[in-house]
Amino acid sequence: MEDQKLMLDLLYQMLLIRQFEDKAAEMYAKGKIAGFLHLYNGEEAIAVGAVAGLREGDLLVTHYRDHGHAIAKGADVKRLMAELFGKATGVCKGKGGSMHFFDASVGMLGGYAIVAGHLPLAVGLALAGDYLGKRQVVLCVFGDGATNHGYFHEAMNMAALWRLPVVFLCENNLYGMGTALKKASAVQEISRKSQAYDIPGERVDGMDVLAVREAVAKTAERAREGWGPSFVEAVTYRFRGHSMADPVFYRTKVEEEAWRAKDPITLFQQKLEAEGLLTPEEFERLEREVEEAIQEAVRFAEESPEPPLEALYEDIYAQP
Amino acid sequence: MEDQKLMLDLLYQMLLIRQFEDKAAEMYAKGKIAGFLHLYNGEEAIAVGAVAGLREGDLLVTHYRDHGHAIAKGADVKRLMAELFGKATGVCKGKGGSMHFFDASVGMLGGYAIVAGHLPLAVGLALAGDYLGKRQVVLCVFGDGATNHGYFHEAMNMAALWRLPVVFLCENNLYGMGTALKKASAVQEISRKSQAYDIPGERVDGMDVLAVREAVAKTAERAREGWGPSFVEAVTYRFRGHSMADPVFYRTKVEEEAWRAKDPITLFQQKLEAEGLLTPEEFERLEREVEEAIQEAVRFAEESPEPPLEALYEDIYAQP
Amino acid sequence: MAVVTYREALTQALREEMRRDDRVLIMGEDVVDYGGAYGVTRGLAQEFGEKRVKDTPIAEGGIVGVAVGCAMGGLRPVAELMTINFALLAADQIINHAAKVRYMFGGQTSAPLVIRAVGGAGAQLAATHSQNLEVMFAHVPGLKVVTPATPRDAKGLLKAAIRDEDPVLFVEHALLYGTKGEVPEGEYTIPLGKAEVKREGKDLTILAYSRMTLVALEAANRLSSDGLEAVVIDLRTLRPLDLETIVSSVKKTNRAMIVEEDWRSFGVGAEISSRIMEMAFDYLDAPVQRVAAQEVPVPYSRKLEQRALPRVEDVIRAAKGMLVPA
Amino acid sequence: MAVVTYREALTQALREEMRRDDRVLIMGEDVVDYGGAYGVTRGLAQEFGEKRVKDTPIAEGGIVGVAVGCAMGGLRPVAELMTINFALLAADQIINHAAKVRYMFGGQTSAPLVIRAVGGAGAQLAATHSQNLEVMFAHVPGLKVVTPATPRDAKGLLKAAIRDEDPVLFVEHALLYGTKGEVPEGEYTIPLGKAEVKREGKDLTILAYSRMTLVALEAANRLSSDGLEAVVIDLRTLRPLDLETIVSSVKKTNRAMIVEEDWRSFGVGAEISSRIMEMAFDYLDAPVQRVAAQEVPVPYSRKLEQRALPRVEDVIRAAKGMLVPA
Ligand SMILES: Cc1ncc(C[n+]2csc(CCOP(=O)(O)OP(=O)(O)O)c2C)c(N)n1
Ligand SMILES: Cc1ncc(C[n+]2csc(CCOP(=O)(O)OP(=O)(O)O)c2C)c(N)n1
Ligand SMILES: [Mg+2]
Ligand SMILES: [Mg+2]
Repeated sequence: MEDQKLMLDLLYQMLLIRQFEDKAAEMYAKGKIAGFLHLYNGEEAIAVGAVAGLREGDLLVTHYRDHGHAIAKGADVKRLMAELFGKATGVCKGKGGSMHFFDASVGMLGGYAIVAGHLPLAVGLALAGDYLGKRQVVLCVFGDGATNHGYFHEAMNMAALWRLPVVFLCENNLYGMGTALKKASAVQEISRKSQAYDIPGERVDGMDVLAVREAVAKTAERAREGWGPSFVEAVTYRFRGHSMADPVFYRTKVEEEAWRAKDPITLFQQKLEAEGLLTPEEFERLEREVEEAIQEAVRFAEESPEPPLEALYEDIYAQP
Repeated sequence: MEDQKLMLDLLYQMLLIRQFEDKAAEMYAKGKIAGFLHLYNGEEAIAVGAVAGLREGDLLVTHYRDHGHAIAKGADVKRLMAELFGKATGVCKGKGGSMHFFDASVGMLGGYAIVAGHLPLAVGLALAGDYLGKRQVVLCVFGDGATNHGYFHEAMNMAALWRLPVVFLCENNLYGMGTALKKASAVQEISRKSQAYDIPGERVDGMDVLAVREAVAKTAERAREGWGPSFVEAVTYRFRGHSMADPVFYRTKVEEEAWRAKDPITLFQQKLEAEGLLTPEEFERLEREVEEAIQEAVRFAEESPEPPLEALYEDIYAQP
Repeated sequence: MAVVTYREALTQALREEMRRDDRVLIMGEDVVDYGGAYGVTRGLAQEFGEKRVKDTPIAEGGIVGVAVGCAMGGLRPVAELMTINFALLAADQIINHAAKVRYMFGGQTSAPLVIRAVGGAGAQLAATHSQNLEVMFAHVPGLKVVTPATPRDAKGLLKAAIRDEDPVLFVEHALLYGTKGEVPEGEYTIPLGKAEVKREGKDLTILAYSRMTLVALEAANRLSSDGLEAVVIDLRTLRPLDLETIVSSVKKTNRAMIVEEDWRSFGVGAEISSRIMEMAFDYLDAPVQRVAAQEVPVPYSRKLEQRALPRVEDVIRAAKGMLVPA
Repeated sequence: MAVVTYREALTQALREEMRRDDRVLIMGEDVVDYGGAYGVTRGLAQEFGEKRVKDTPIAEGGIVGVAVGCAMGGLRPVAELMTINFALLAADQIINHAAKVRYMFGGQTSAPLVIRAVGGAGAQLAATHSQNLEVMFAHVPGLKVVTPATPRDAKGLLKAAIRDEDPVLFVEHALLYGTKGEVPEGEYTIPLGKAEVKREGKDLTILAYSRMTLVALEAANRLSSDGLEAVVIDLRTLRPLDLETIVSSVKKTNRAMIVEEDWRSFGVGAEISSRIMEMAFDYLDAPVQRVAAQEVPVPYSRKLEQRALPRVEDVIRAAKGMLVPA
C-alpha cells in the first residue's frame, strides 16, 4: 500500500513536470516567457527518481535545465511558473528566470547557467554539511556536455580526496546543444570517467524511474555513511530541442522516434498497470489533477504583480 | 660505437643540466639571479631521456621548471644563463627569466608559469602541425600537481578526440610545492588518469634515462603515425626545494636520502662503467668539459649588456 | 551597396578570409551543425569541411588555449566563445597566455588569433548571461579589443582582425545580429584602432561603441529636433583607442558624454572620460558625463532588465542636462 | 602599540577570527606545511587542525567554487589564491557565481567568503606573475574589493572582510609582507568602504592604494621639503569606493593625482579621475593626473621592471608639473 502510494506519487511528479514543460512552451510561444527556456521533456524519470532516492534535508544543485529538478524537489509549481513569467511572486522574485530556479525551503539550491560551474559549488556545500555534522547528501546534476569541462575534473578530484557526500548525477542525453557526445568526449561511456578519481561509477537507464531511484538511494546512503562520492550516469534523451530556439537539425527522425518509444512516463504507467497498481481511470484522474495544478500555476503567474522597480537594487549586497 | 657515443651524450647532457642548476643556485645566492628559480636537480633523466626519444623538428613545451628541458632540447647554455642574469643576450632578451625559457631555433617552445596552462597550448601546436601536414610530435611536460587542474582534463580530452600527436609527460616528483601527491590527487598512480580519455598511460622510472627515452620514443612514433596522444608518467624526485625560497619542511630526511641514492646521473654512470662504455677517467673528463661550458656561460652572462630601456616597449604587439 | 544583417556581414567576413587564407580555421562549441549559438558560422562547415570548422567540447579555457597554440604553430584560428560571459573561463588563456607570449619570450613567437564572443544584455538571459565585460580585456597590453556596431564595421573589422598579427578579442552584441545596414560589395577591411564619426554636430560629442552607438544615434536624432546637434563617435576599437578622433571632436564641441552598456564603475567610460580631461581640460565647458547601465547584476524580468540598461531617454536627459544650464 | 609586519598582522587577523568563529576555515594551495606561498597561514594548521586549514589541489576555479559552496552552506571560508594572477582561473567563480548567487536567486542565499590573493610586481617574477588585476573585480557589482597598505589596515580590514556578509576579494601586495607598522593591541576592525587620510596637506590630493600608498607618502614627504604639502588618501577599499572622503579633500586642494601600480588604460585611476571630475569639476584647477605603470607586460630584467613601475620620482615630477606652471 505504502508502495503503491509512492509509485503513484512518482508518476504524478513525472506528469507534473511534463505538463509544466508543455505549458511553459505554450506560454513562451505566446510571449509570456522569454530568455532561454530549456525543457525537460523525456528526462522526467531522472529528476523524479533521483529525488526519491534522497532523504529530507538533502540538497540538490543542477544546471539550467532545472524545471524538473525543482518540481521533483518539492518547489511550488505556482511560484515556478511565476518565475518564468518574471513576476514578483516567483521563487527568485522574477530575477532568475528559467535557468535559475532556487527554493531554499525545499533544499533546491539552484539551477546554474554556467555549464559545470555548479560542480565545485556542490562539493563546497557537501564540505559545509560535513563540517557542520549534518549527515546531508548533495545531489549534483549536470549533462553529458559538462563532463568535458575542467570543473568536472577539479570537483570530482576534490570530492574524492576529501570523501565528501556528493552524488554526481550525469544526465546523458547524448547531445550538448547540437554536438553529439562522440564529437565532444573521448570516451562514450561516461560513467567510466569516474575511474580517474577512484569514484565508483555506474550507468543506469534514465528512462526508468525506479532504476534511477535505486542508484541514487544506494549512492546517497553510501555518501551519508561517510564513504564518499559516487558517479551515476543516467542515459536519456530530450524530446525537444536544446532550447526554444533550436531547430534540431542535428538528429534524425529515426533516432527521435526510437527514443520516444521509451517515454519514461508511458513506460512507468504500463508497468504499474501490468502490476495492478494503476488503472486507466486512475491515470486519467492523475492527469486531470496535474492539469488543474498547472492551470492554477498559470493563473497565479498571470495574476501576480511585476516586481517593483526598487527590486532592481535589492539583493546585490547583504551589507551595501 | 654509435650507441656509445649516444650514451655518452646522454650522460653529458645530464651533467650539463646538473652543473647548470648548481651554478644557478650559486648565482642566485650571490644576487646575480632573482625572481623564482626552480631547479631540476634529480630529474635530469627525464628531460634528457625524453628529448632523446624525439626526432628533429619535434616541439617541446614545459612548465616553469624548465632549465633541464631547454638544455636537453639544445638551447645554448650561454644564452640560458644570460637569461637568468636578465641580460639582453638571453634567449628571451632578459624579459622571461628562469620560468620562461624559449628558443624557437631548437623547437623549445617555452616554459610556462601558469601550472597546466600550457597543456591546451601543446594540443593547439599539435593541431597546427597536423593541419600543416608536418608529422611533428609535441612533447608536453608538466608536474604531478598539474594533473589535478581542469586544463589537464580539457587538454587530454581534446587531444584524444582529435587524435593529435602529443606526448603528455608527467614528471611525478611526488610533491607540488609542499603538498604531497596524496593530499592533492585522489589517485596516486597518475598514469591511470589517462583511462578517462582512452589514452594509453604508462609509468616509467624517471631516474632511468633509457627507460624514459624508450617510453617517449615509442609513444612519439605512435603519435607520428597518426594514432594519437599518449601519457607517460615518470616517477622522480627533486633533490632541492621547490624554489630557492623553500625550506623543505614537508619531507623527511630519510625519504630524501632514499631518493638521493637513486641519483639518475650516478646510476647511469655506473651502468655505463659496468657495460664497459665508460671509464672513471672519461667521466672526469666529461665533468671537466661540462664545467668549462658552464663557466663560459657565466662569463658570457656576466659580460653581456643589460637590455636597453627601449626594450621595455618592444615585443608587445607585432603591429602596434 | 548590399543591405545585409550584422550576422550575415560577419559570416561574409569569415567566408572571405577562409577562402583567401588556408591557415584560417574556426573552432568553438556548436560551430558546425548549429552554426554557432547565434548562427554566424552557418554554412561554413559545408563549404570548408570539418577540418577548418571544428566543433569543440564545452571547455572554454581549453578552447582558447588550443587556439593560442594553433596561432603559435602558424595558423590563424578564430575561436568562438558562445558568450563573453564564458570568456571569464578563458581569462587566463587570454590574459596570461595570448597577451603575453610574444613579450615574455622576447618576440620569438606570437599569437595571431581572434576570439569572437557575444556580449550584451537585453534578451532576458539574467545575471550570468548578460554581461559587458570588454573593459577587463581592454585593460591588458598585448591584446586588441574590437566592438563593432554596424554590419559594415562588423565585416571590415573582422577581416582586419583575422589578418592582424596580434591577439584580438572581437566582441559582438546579441541584439545587433538582426540589425541591417549597407555593406560595400567588394573586398575591404577597416583598420583596427580607428574610431568613426557616425554623425556630425557642434554642441556635444557623444562617444559610444557596440549597440550603444545605435542608442546614441537615435538620441542625437531626437535631440536634433530640439535644436541640439550632437556629434556621435563610434569608438569601434577599445584597444588601441583612437584618442585623436575623440579629443579633436571634444575640442570643437567642448562637451562630451560616453554611452556604455557596461557598469559605470571602472567601466569603459571611465578611461575615455579621464583621457578627455587629461588631453582637453581647458576646452571642457562641463564635466564629461557617463550614461551607463545600473550597477546591478542583470535581472531576468523584462521590466527590471529594461530599467537596468541605458535608454535613449537617459542619453537625451543627460545631454540636455549638459547643454541647458539648470 | 606593537610593531608587526604586514604578514604577521594578516596572520593575527586570521587567528583571531578563527578563534572567534568556528565557521571560519581556510583553504588553498599549500596553506598547511608551507603556510601559504608568502607564509601568512604559518602556524594556523597546528593550532586549528587540518579540518579548518585545508590544503587543496592546484585548481583555482575549483577552489573558489568550493569556497562559494561552503559559504552558501553556512561557513565563512577564506580561500587563498597564491597570486591574483591565478584569480583569472577563478574569474568565473568570482564573477559569475560569488557575485551573482544572492541577486539571481532573489536574496535566498549569499556567499560570504573572502578570497585572499597576492598582487603586485617588483620581485622579478615576469609577465604572468606580476599583475595588478584588482580593477577587473572592482568593476563587478556584488563583489567588494579591499587593498590594504599597512599592517594596521591589513589586520583590521581582513577581520572586517571575514565578518562581512558579502564576497570580498582581499588583495595583498607581495612587496608589503615584510613592511612593519604599529598595530593596536586589542580587538579592532576597520570598516570596508572607508578611505583614510594618511597625510594632511593643502596643495594637492594624492590618492593611492596598496603599495602605492607608501610611494605616495614618500613622495609627499619629499615634496614637503620643497614647500609643497600634499594630502595622501589611502583608498583602502576599491569597491565600495569612499567618494565622500576623496571629493571633500579635492574640493579643498583643487588638485588631484592618482598613483596606481596597474596599467593606466582602463585601470583603477580612470574611475577615480572621472568621479572627481563629475563631482568636483568646478573646484579643479588642473586635470586630475594619473601616475601608473607602463603599459607593458612586466619584464623579468630588474632594470626594465623597475622602469615599468611607478616610482617616487614619477610622483614628484607629476606633482610639480601640476603645481608649478610650466
Ligand atoms: C561554460 C558554458 N559554456 C557554454 C554554455 C552554452 N551552453 C548552454 S547549454 C550547453 C550544452 C550543455 O550540454 P549538456 O551538459 O549535455 O546538457 P543538456 O543541455 O544536454 O542537458 C551549452 C554549450 C554555457 N551555458 N556555459
Ligand atoms: C595556476 C597556478 N596555480 C598555482 C601556481 C603556484 N605554483 C607554482 S609551482 C606549483 C607546484 C606545481 O607542482 P607540480 O605540478 O607537481 O610541479 P613541480 O614543481 O613539482 O615540478 C604551484 C602551486 C601557479 N604557478 N599556477
Ligand atoms: Mg546533454
Ligand atoms: Mg611535482
